[in-house]
Amino acid sequence: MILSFDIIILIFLIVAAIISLNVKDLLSSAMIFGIYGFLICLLWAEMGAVDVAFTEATVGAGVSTVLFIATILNTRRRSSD
Amino acid sequence: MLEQLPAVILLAPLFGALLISLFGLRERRACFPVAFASLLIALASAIGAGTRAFTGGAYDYFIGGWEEPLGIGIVLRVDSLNGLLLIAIAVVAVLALIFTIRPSSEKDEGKTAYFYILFLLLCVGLFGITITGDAFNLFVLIEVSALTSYGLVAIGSSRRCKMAAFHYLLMGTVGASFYLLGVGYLYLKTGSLNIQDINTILATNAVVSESPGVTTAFILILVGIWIKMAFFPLYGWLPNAYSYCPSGSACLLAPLMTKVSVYVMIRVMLSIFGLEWVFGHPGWSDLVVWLAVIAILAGSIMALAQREIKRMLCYLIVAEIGYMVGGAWLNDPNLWGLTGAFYHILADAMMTLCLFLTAGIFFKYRGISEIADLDGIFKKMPLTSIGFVIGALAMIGVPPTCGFFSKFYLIRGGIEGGQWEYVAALLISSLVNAVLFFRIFEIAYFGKKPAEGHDHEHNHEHEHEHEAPAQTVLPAREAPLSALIPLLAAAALILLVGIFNGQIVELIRVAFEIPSTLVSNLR
Amino acid sequence: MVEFFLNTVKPHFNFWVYVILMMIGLWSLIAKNNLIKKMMGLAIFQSAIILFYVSIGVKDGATIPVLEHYGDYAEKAVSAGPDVSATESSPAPAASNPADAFANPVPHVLMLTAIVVGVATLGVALALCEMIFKEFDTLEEDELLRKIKALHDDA
Amino acid sequence: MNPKFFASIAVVITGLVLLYGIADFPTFGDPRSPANSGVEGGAPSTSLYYINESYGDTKVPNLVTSVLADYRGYDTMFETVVVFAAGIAIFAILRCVGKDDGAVISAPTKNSIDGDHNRIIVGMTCRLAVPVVQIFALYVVAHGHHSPGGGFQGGVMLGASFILIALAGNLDDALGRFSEKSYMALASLGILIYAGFGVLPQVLGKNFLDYGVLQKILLTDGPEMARSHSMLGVEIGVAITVMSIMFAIFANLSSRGTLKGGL
Repeated sequence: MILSFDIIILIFLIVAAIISLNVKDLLSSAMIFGIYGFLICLLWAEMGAVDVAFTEATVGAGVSTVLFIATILNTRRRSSD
Repeated sequence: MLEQLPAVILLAPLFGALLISLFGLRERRACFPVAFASLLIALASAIGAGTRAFTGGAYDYFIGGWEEPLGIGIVLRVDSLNGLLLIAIAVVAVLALIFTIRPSSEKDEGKTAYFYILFLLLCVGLFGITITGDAFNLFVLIEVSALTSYGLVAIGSSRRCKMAAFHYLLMGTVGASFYLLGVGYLYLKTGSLNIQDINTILATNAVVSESPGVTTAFILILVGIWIKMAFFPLYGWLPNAYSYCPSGSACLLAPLMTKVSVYVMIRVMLSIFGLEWVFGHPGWSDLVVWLAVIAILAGSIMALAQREIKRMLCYLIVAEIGYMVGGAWLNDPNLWGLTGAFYHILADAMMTLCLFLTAGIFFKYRGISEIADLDGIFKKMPLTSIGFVIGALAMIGVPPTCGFFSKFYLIRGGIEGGQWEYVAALLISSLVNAVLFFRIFEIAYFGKKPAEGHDHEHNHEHEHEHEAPAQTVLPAREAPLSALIPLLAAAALILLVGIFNGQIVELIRVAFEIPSTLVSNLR
Repeated sequence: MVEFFLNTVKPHFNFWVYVILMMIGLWSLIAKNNLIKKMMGLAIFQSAIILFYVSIGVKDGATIPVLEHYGDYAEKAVSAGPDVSATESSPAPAASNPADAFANPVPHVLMLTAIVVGVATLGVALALCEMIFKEFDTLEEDELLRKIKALHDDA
Repeated sequence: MNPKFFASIAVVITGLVLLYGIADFPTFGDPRSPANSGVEGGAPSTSLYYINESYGDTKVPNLVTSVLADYRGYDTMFETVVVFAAGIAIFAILRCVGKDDGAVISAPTKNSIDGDHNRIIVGMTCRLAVPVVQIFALYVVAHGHHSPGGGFQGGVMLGASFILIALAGNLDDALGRFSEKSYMALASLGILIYAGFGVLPQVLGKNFLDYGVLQKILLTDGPEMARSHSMLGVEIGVAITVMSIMFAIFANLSSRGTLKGGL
């Protein structure tokens, strides 16, 4: 664990979370959510939780983003907030 | 073979679900027998496992054989408390399953197999929650039961059940997450996940048990479970979820989901934190009992305002949750209150099953969903009405039904704890129940034919099951056997649980480690 | 300000960030209007819990919990028991217990399960979103409530 | 009442409660914290047992795998059941078998990700990538004993490779390789493998999931190797279920339950 690396990723994480929740275009929001998943995967790897990082990379950054996109394309892309 | 029973209880419905998903999609008629057989096996092994705990005391079943040191593996623990609950769950599940033999409409045919798979997996989850001795495993099983119940709520074809299921999902996930977070705080403070181990550490190590981290853990777990059980300020999801879902699902979900959550709360208070720790915090008991009082009153009043039968029953559930939470939290670990709360879990499971079965029969075979349409139903469906009357009397608390005895214990607990507001709320709620049900009896027996009855009676989201636009035209026809058997069995169980309350209470008291001399006083 | 950060926040920095992420997730879960945004809030909420758990298991200077990654630790631990002092190649600063060289595996195991549960919930929720869109042609909560209320008034 | 106002109050209260609990936490990264080495004056925590003893018990160097699949294998079985239940719940919600429902939906989606001009390049790249992804996924499943990875990660990657086919070409293409019938069968087969490894020791007179006794069947040197091999079998079961359900969820979500058209 490297503390400076830790702090940088955590700050980026908060920024990514806030942006992905505030973008009105849901498709971009889902993409930023994928970035969030990738950042959090980096964080797990940095904290020594490699198995969790692996799972997060496949699930958080991969499958759940795809599921979001599939739903958004089947429903509506714009959101009111 | 006998010592394998705790695992068999879970494995039987699990294998049943897997078999249905392998073959049931093609052979639809095979679904019900497989599900029924697996639940019967579960019931038999629940009775076996329970009997062993009733006679020989609590015992452990170590998954994977990992016994030493304590906590490295996962342990199933059966004592007389969860032995009783296991049997109750299995009985309710079997009865609710019989009710679902005939699918409610043509459109649902394609989903029969999915319905039975979800049904069985829900039973797996509930059995697992009841029997497990590991705090994290409890979370996983809560999620098993939660995900299946979302599916069971949303499987109906009514337009509103999807939205109800979505809200249920949001609330349920937040509740489970709070629980998980609380377990995390506990793990950070004690380094263990095994319920017994945590209890020992909290009881022996004062530094840990007095730290703010453990207090926070308790608050988080409690709030999480309250969301899952729809305790008063957090009950918003329940009425919609249970009243818009199909009747078959409602008969399983309404009697069991909330009751099992109450059991989890009692288990957390009793086995994880220990009653001394919980009641060592002055003021908590009063706060929770006041919340419970508000829950009882609010649930009763909102039940009075409902026109639909199912919604009325849902608000009654909210009130009943208030009974149980309040009873469990009565002052200075109040043994009468705790016993009454646990006895009420069993009693309420039977009463709710009975009433939801009647509501399901009225809806499924007569197309009735509103109270005002019930006029003259007693003459047309006498056997169904007997079941309904027994369920209603139990809800009001008339001896010798189980509802009377549970209220008796709870009120006695309230008097001993000196919390009169709880006693008053219980009595008021019984009165409200009496008003509610006698109003229905009046309509159903004497028949009331108001002119305004027909304007609002047909909710068109139920259109798929509305084959009977005018109830009076229908000939006097009793519900089929598949619906009558579970209903009358549930009614009989209400009476049996009531009549044999002394024995059951004795078993409950063993778990609370109370000398049985106290029990003899009450008879 | 700086002192507060160094004394209070820095030793628990991960925990503070987990609280912040959790608040962000919970807020958007309640306050956002769009159902898909709500689901994103829920996912962030759950990942905050995972962050909390993984932070429990971190040890300073420890490596990943794979024994092979660490020379012949496995054999040594088995033969000598937990009392042997840190091996020469250990990057851990003066670890008194050789087990300190490995991160705590238990939270990792628990969180693997929690991630799986999270994605399963997400799938069910998105399926419900699609059905709600099909029934009501919108995913905004206020519009949905209005339409449901209209449905009720019609009845 | 404004929901945002209500949300802010609820969130602030929750945050304060959480921060109150944090106040006396052990320092971040402290190896002496209760979770890492046990409560002061009490027994050492279970994590120390796993680090010190699990290699002797199971001969699996990756602690996460051994704890996941053996010591806490019961959890993992229900984790798989959660995935399965989610899949069934999604079919129950979305899957429409009737014909009338299909007609409304089969209208072409206007806002697909890209136009046709990219299809050839994307399609060819994915066609090349899919076998590599699948081989790597199998490696991840099989090598979970020695390196990060295991049944769940490998299963998701296998599922993702089919999702990649569906995304690059169309859903019918992917369903042609992995039909509804086969994913339903495989999903339950996976849990059946897992539960089978649990029930087999019961038949041999031991507790559920006690792999050690399987040495009689697996013909290994001792209970340790039997545990190690059984864990591999269990991981394969998890991978099969997760692969089928992940693909099935995508197939149902992207086609709104009709399994036709897709994105």
